[in-house]
Amino acid sequence: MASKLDLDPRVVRAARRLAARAGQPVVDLARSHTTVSVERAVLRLAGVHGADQDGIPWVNRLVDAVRADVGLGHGVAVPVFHAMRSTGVDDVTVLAQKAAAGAVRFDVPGKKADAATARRAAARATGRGLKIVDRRRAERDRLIKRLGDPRQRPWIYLIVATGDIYEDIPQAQAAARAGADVIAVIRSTGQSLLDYVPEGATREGFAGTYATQENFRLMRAALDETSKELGRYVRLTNYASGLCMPEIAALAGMERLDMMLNDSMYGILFRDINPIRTFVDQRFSRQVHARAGIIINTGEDNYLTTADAVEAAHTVTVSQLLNEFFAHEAGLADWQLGLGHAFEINPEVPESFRLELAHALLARELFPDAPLKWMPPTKHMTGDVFRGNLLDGFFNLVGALTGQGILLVGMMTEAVVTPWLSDRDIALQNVRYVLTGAGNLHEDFVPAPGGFIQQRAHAVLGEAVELLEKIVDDSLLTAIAEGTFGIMKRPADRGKGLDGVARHDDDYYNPVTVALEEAP
Amino acid sequence: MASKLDLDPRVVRAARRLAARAGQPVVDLARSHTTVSVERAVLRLAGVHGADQDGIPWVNRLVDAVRADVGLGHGVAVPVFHAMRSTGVDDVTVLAQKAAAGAVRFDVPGKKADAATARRAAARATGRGLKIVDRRRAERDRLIKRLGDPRQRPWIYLIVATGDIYEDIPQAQAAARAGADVIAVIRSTGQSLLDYVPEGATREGFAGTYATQENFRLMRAALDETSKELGRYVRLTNYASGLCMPEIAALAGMERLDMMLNDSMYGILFRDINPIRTFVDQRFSRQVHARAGIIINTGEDNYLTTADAVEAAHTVTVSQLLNEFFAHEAGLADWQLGLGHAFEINPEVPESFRLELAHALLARELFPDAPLKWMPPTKHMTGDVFRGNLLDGFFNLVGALTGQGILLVGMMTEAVVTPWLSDRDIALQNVRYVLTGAGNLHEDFVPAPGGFIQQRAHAVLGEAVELLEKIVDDSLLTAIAEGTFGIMKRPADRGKGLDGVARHDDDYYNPVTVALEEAP
Amino acid sequence: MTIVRPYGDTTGDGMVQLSFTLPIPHDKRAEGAAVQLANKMGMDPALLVHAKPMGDEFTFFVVYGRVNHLVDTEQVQVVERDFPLLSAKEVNATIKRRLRRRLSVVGACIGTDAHTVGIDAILNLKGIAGEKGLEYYSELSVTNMGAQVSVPDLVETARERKADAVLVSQVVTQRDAHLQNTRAMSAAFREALPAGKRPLLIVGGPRFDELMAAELGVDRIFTRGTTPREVASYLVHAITGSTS
Amino acid sequence: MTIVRPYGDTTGDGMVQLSFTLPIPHDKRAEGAAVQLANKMGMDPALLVHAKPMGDEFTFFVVYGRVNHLVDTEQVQVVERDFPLLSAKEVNATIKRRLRRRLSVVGACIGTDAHTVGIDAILNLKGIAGEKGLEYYSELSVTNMGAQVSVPDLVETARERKADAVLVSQVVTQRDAHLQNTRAMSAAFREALPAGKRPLLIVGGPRFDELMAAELGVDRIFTRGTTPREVASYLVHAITGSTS
Ligand code: B12
Ligand code: B12
Ligand SMILES: Cc1ncc(COP(=O)(O)O)c(C=O)c1O
Ligand SMILES: Cc1ncc(COP(=O)(O)O)c(C=O)c1O
Repeated sequence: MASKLDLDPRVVRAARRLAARAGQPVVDLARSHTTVSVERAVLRLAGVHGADQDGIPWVNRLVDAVRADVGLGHGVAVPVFHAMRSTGVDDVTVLAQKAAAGAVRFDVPGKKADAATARRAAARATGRGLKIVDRRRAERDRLIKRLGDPRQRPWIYLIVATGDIYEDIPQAQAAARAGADVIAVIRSTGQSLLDYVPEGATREGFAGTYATQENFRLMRAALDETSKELGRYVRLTNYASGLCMPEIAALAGMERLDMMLNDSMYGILFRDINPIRTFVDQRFSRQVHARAGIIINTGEDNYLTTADAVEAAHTVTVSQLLNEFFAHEAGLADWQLGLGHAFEINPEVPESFRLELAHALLARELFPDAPLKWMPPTKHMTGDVFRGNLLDGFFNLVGALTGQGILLVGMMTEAVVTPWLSDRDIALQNVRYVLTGAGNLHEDFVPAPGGFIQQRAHAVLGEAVELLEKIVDDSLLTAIAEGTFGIMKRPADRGKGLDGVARHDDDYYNPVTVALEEAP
Repeated sequence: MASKLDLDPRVVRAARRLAARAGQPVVDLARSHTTVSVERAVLRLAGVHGADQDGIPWVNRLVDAVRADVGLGHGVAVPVFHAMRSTGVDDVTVLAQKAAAGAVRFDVPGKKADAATARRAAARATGRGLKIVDRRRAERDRLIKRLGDPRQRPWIYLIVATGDIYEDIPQAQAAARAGADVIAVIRSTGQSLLDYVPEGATREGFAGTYATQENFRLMRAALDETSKELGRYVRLTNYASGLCMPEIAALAGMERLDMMLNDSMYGILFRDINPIRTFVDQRFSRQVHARAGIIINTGEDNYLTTADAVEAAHTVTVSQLLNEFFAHEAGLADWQLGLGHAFEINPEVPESFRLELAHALLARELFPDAPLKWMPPTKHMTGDVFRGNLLDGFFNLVGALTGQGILLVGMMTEAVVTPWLSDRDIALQNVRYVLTGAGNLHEDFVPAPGGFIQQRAHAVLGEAVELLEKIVDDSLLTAIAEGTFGIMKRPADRGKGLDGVARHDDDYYNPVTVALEEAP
Repeated sequence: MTIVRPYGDTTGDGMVQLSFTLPIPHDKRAEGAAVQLANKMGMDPALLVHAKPMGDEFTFFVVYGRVNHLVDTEQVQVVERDFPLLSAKEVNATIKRRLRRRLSVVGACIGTDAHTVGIDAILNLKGIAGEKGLEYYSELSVTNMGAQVSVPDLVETARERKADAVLVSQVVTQRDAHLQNTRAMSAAFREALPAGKRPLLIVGGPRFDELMAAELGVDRIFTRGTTPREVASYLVHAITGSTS
Repeated sequence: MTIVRPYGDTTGDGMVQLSFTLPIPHDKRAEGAAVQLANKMGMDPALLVHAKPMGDEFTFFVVYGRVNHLVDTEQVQVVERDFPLLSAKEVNATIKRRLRRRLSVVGACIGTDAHTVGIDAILNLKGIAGEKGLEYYSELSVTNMGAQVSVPDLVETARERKADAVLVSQVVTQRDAHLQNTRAMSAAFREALPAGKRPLLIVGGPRFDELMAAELGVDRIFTRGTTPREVASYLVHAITGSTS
């Protein structure tokens, strides 16, 4: 798409440079810390699976045991694989069970050679986990080659959210048959604050279904079937977010999920998770996503549900630039960056539609190679479902006019219920109408030079640069503490999960990070 | 609005020239014939009012009596006013009553002087009628000056259709308060084929309310009240169409209606009224509208309910050019030409929205000074009211993007019922959203040079010119007989109301036509 | 499945959406009144999700909720197609064989109704949905009288054309216009012609209830989405008494 | 007016619009089933105007029709505001006069609910709809615990802060999460504190039924469109027992 905004490339470059400077201290923090969830992710890749009879996964029991004995600062890999050798257990899950029973004591080997042996064993084990991830990625490539990608852009992204994986599956299949290219299974409200990943197939979520390895597997298998039936690869999305972000990323890689909600700040702002915890988990999970060929979806859209979409438009841009910087640093390529933004301007505001166009185009032109995730109206949706379907139509039109990559389909019942089967059908019909009738209208959409849309986009970019300068001066953690994003104030020393963070000791070893960082 | 289609002005001029050549024979026909309804209109302006106890208006009884005695070819004015003098009756309505009782014999005065006296008396009487029309027009101008016109273009045009004037009134007032600039009272299904105008306030219409002088008066008075309340002059529309077109035009002028549905071919095509009858009635009614300062609305939109909106797009253009020619000939100014067209392309057709834009822009640029009446989707509306509201939104958007003058508001229940109160409310909310949010988007809508939209518009104009050439060769009456418009075949010697047509005798005299044609 | 409930997003949840206007100003009591109506309709819980004043005297409501009624699909009465669907060839062949003459059909929009698109779709060559209309069938003789035909004219023409079947379309339904006109039409035929001589009476239109044929005094009713082939097949079945 | 009917376009016409899905494939029987449901809801005639298959196993319907129920506005039960609406000044003055100390308010979203916009609108300075939130009132001492607060933490904080009132928000309603959480909360307060010492319990959220306060064990329920001033006025009324 040719440039429609006439952005000044120098300003764009300046913005990127500032984002890098603002983000670097956080990257340094992430590189020098680990968390319980990072370590559990390592163990999951190393082959620990299953849970005790209370449903607490063995990875949790094992990490807790290691931590109790030697702390987290060395990483769990060496203590665990050293213990494997010293106890003669050759299955890590069995070791975890023994450890949970108090039958194993962990330590950091004093001898260099022992440490090296443990490291090698750990790397071999996690290497097998990463192999699974690689195989899944190759499998996806093969399936896409065989079955094909969606015929159109944007990809049509639909949510299922019954709370019951066995209701979700037929609904997801129905949605795919009706035209969805991407299915997202929304998570139960409570899950992001659980410091463990539930096990098995689940039927009791609230307003969403638990993210579990088994649910991932069941849904992916069902969609593989439907993909074959439809001759089009249907992608599956879930959430690598909350206290278990790294582990869920690992499970997603091993079960061939295709996209993951994964934002650098969402957990901080909207789940009150500690900022340091989030940034550390964040970096690891993105490294895994990079390896797995997973497209991430960031969460800037959420800011506009708490802040005003016009006033706070530039905070979205700033966050997108930061998310891009963190993503690149973690090894993600541009095609994997489903940066978020949303159609959330109050529809009563004069020129609301043109403002939406300006904001959406700005994102499009700042990140020309990223797919971009375009989110529908939610905040200004009401119980008036007739009006709701109308707004969704204009949202779809902005998506088509500005070349968004991933269109999250809006539901007329947004303010009422989690989507009904018929809501999705009506919503897809809406998308189809807009794409069929006006899918190429972007050819005739030429913002007047120096006109309302261009001016607005330039103004937002200008405000974004100013805000970035301030963040560079004060630090990102301060900005977050002060409520810069989504008007949520989140100080760095507060929030959930801080006690699961540990500074690296000098001998910190994480075979997964090593492998991911050495890969091309 | 600057030109967006880059139409060739030579082609446009050629099209207009052809339309004039195609229309002239029909004008000649109209100038050399009269009809029962034209004559009744003359008598209404001359002061005949009321009806007998069967509800047959005295104008009908009087014209029938004159016709029985001397035929219509002289016009009724002279025989009637001659009889007034000879019987000594000085109230035309009383004369009509006597004539109905068989107590008056009419003849055409043999003496030149008697004829001249009768002519003068008739002209004086109809002059009083035209004065009323003039006063009403001045009144409208004053009210508009005092209260003001709608703040935005397009004007928002809403229909009421309960069948009962006393339900219509509060609904119309509610609609005006909710934002309607123009209220149209739809007529009962049967009325257009009645060869008389019903009398009094009526409550028993089917899918519409009878057009009567009293209903006009009641509704205009109610809307005057509401106009004052709102500080904005709310216009009233009805139908000068069907067998009584001339009379209804006269009544509309005397009751200060502001717009009238009035098409040169609608009655022929959709009511199977004889073509000659229609063209004669048509010309007279337009002359009255011109005098009354009434804006006419033509009916090209209807063609697209029977013919395909893509295939038959050029027939709309041809008809608009003919309607324009006939209107100018009858004395209407450009600002009075609400030429019709509609959003009726099957929404499943690829590029349907861009095609709609092309067609709507073509009308806009061909008739830059006419207000244009933009009609909503009807044919492809279904019982899916959610989809219906969406289509109406995109219809509204085309209206805003292409600068239409009068937006007939679409109803989500189009395929279900005549509009409910809530349908209108939802529909107005839809219009408001689109105009508030995207009312100025036309600044950024620039059809790609040589692209899809321009090409389509040029193609339709080209087809229109070709069709006009054929009509010039074969005659318009032949074209109508062959089903050129709306695929309805209507031969000139068939259809209702032909027996009410008469050729002018040499001494034909119509004081109203004379007055209207001599006015500036 | 014979007993089912409405489905929102979970089997058995019974969820439905409802909207309506009440002629009362918007306040808490009006919202309560809206919920009362929904409750009376069997919705419980009834969630009032939208209330909007329209002027001072009316309020529009949207309600979502669970409805307690069960639907028993076994109890559903429908007019099932009780005749085979024939091809044009079969239709023509059967008429030839059984009737040994062309079958005469007279069609019209009666009363003040001028919606001819539906009856034209059935009668005219052009047809609908890719199917040709009855004029295409060589063994059918079709007279299409067009719109706003009066009942006496229709009876007269049917008599003249020795109609085997009369096809009437009614689209306008406000104040039950379609029902009134149909009753008037069937009464006129009953009056004008003795039982054995009466043509088959068929009405069609998007808002008829197919179950009302007897009540309206006609032989068959066709509604939304009817195709010419169905009508032709029915004609053959009902007039030639043939099943193929 | 006490007895009213729904209004389509004529007084007394009783017209309503209904839509729903049935878990059956689309055919005539399904359409009949849809009409059956509408009839059971009291719609007669019920006009099926839209039926759309969604996959092989579900069909979506839109029905219009006349509903026979009457609505009696006298019978409507509503929680009317039974306290005067005060200005911020009056609120502060009354607390000062009657309580002689600041009134302590603790607010939270409990359970797994993280929708804080609603409670923040009531509590935070910023407020909503042009009205400042409770933090703006000098005589109110506000503790906003934020989202996903557990009931034990809430009880603990209420005790610590000597809360006069506890304000809880619940937005997620799937599977009646809001009702369950509210019941758990009120039970915990009943258990933890003797009757005289318990703070006033208030819940709010867009999908509550205001009539359910007693059933849920709370003192008051606020729903859609609540403003901070209403809440402040209620607090003053309920805690200081004052009417001004
Ligand atoms: C096209 C149309 C018109 C055209 C008609 C052109 C023409 N020559 O037919 C024009 C523009 C002239 C028109 C005018 C009016 N219309 Co009109 N019109 C429509 C519209 C948009 C589509 C109808 C249509 O063509 N459907 C397509 C055909 C193929 O479907 P169908 O008729 O259902 O036919 C199928 C079946 O029902 C069946 N069938 C039908 N008849 C028969 C007969 C037999 C024997 C058989 C076997 C089968 C059969 O087979 C057909 C094929 O499947 C509808 C709205 C809508 N979207 O439905 C309004 C609508 C029907 N019109 C309506 C009205 C009120 C009018 C007017 C009265 C308005 C006015 N007062 O000015 C006028 C006057 C018309 C009159 N005197 O009757 C209302 C009727 C409301 C009601 N339920 O009572 C509607 C619903 C719009 C609305 N919501 O207000 N209209
Ligand atoms: C904003 C929003 C979010 C934001 C929340 C940000 C935040 N910090 O609050 C984000 C993006 C994070 C979010 C996330 C989710 N959301 Co959400 N969200 C919404 C949305 C769009 C608007 C809600 C809102 O802010 N309304 C505005 C406020 C001012 O209104 P209010 O809450 O009704 O409050 C007023 C009154 O009710 C009252 N009130 C409310 N509380 C209280 C308390 C007291 C004491 C008093 C006196 C008064 C009072 O006063 C307020 C002012 O008038 C709605 C859809 C919609 N349009 O309604 C969905 C919605 C509420 N979310 C929903 C869901 C399912 C979720 C998720 C669970 C999805 C998922 N699985 O990921 C997540 C997780 C959230 C969680 N754990 O709870 C569903 C709930 C479905 C249901 N009925 O059960 C909704 C309806 C969307 C949908 N259709 O699916 N969401
Ligand atoms: C980036 C991101 N992560 C996660 C979530 C989901 O939140 P939860 O943590 O409740 O699963 C969202 C919600 O939309 C999101 O946008
Ligand atoms: C130009 C025109 N005249 C008249 C009518 C109304 O027709 P009727 O003659 O039934 O009143 C219409 C219908 O929309 C129309 O477009």
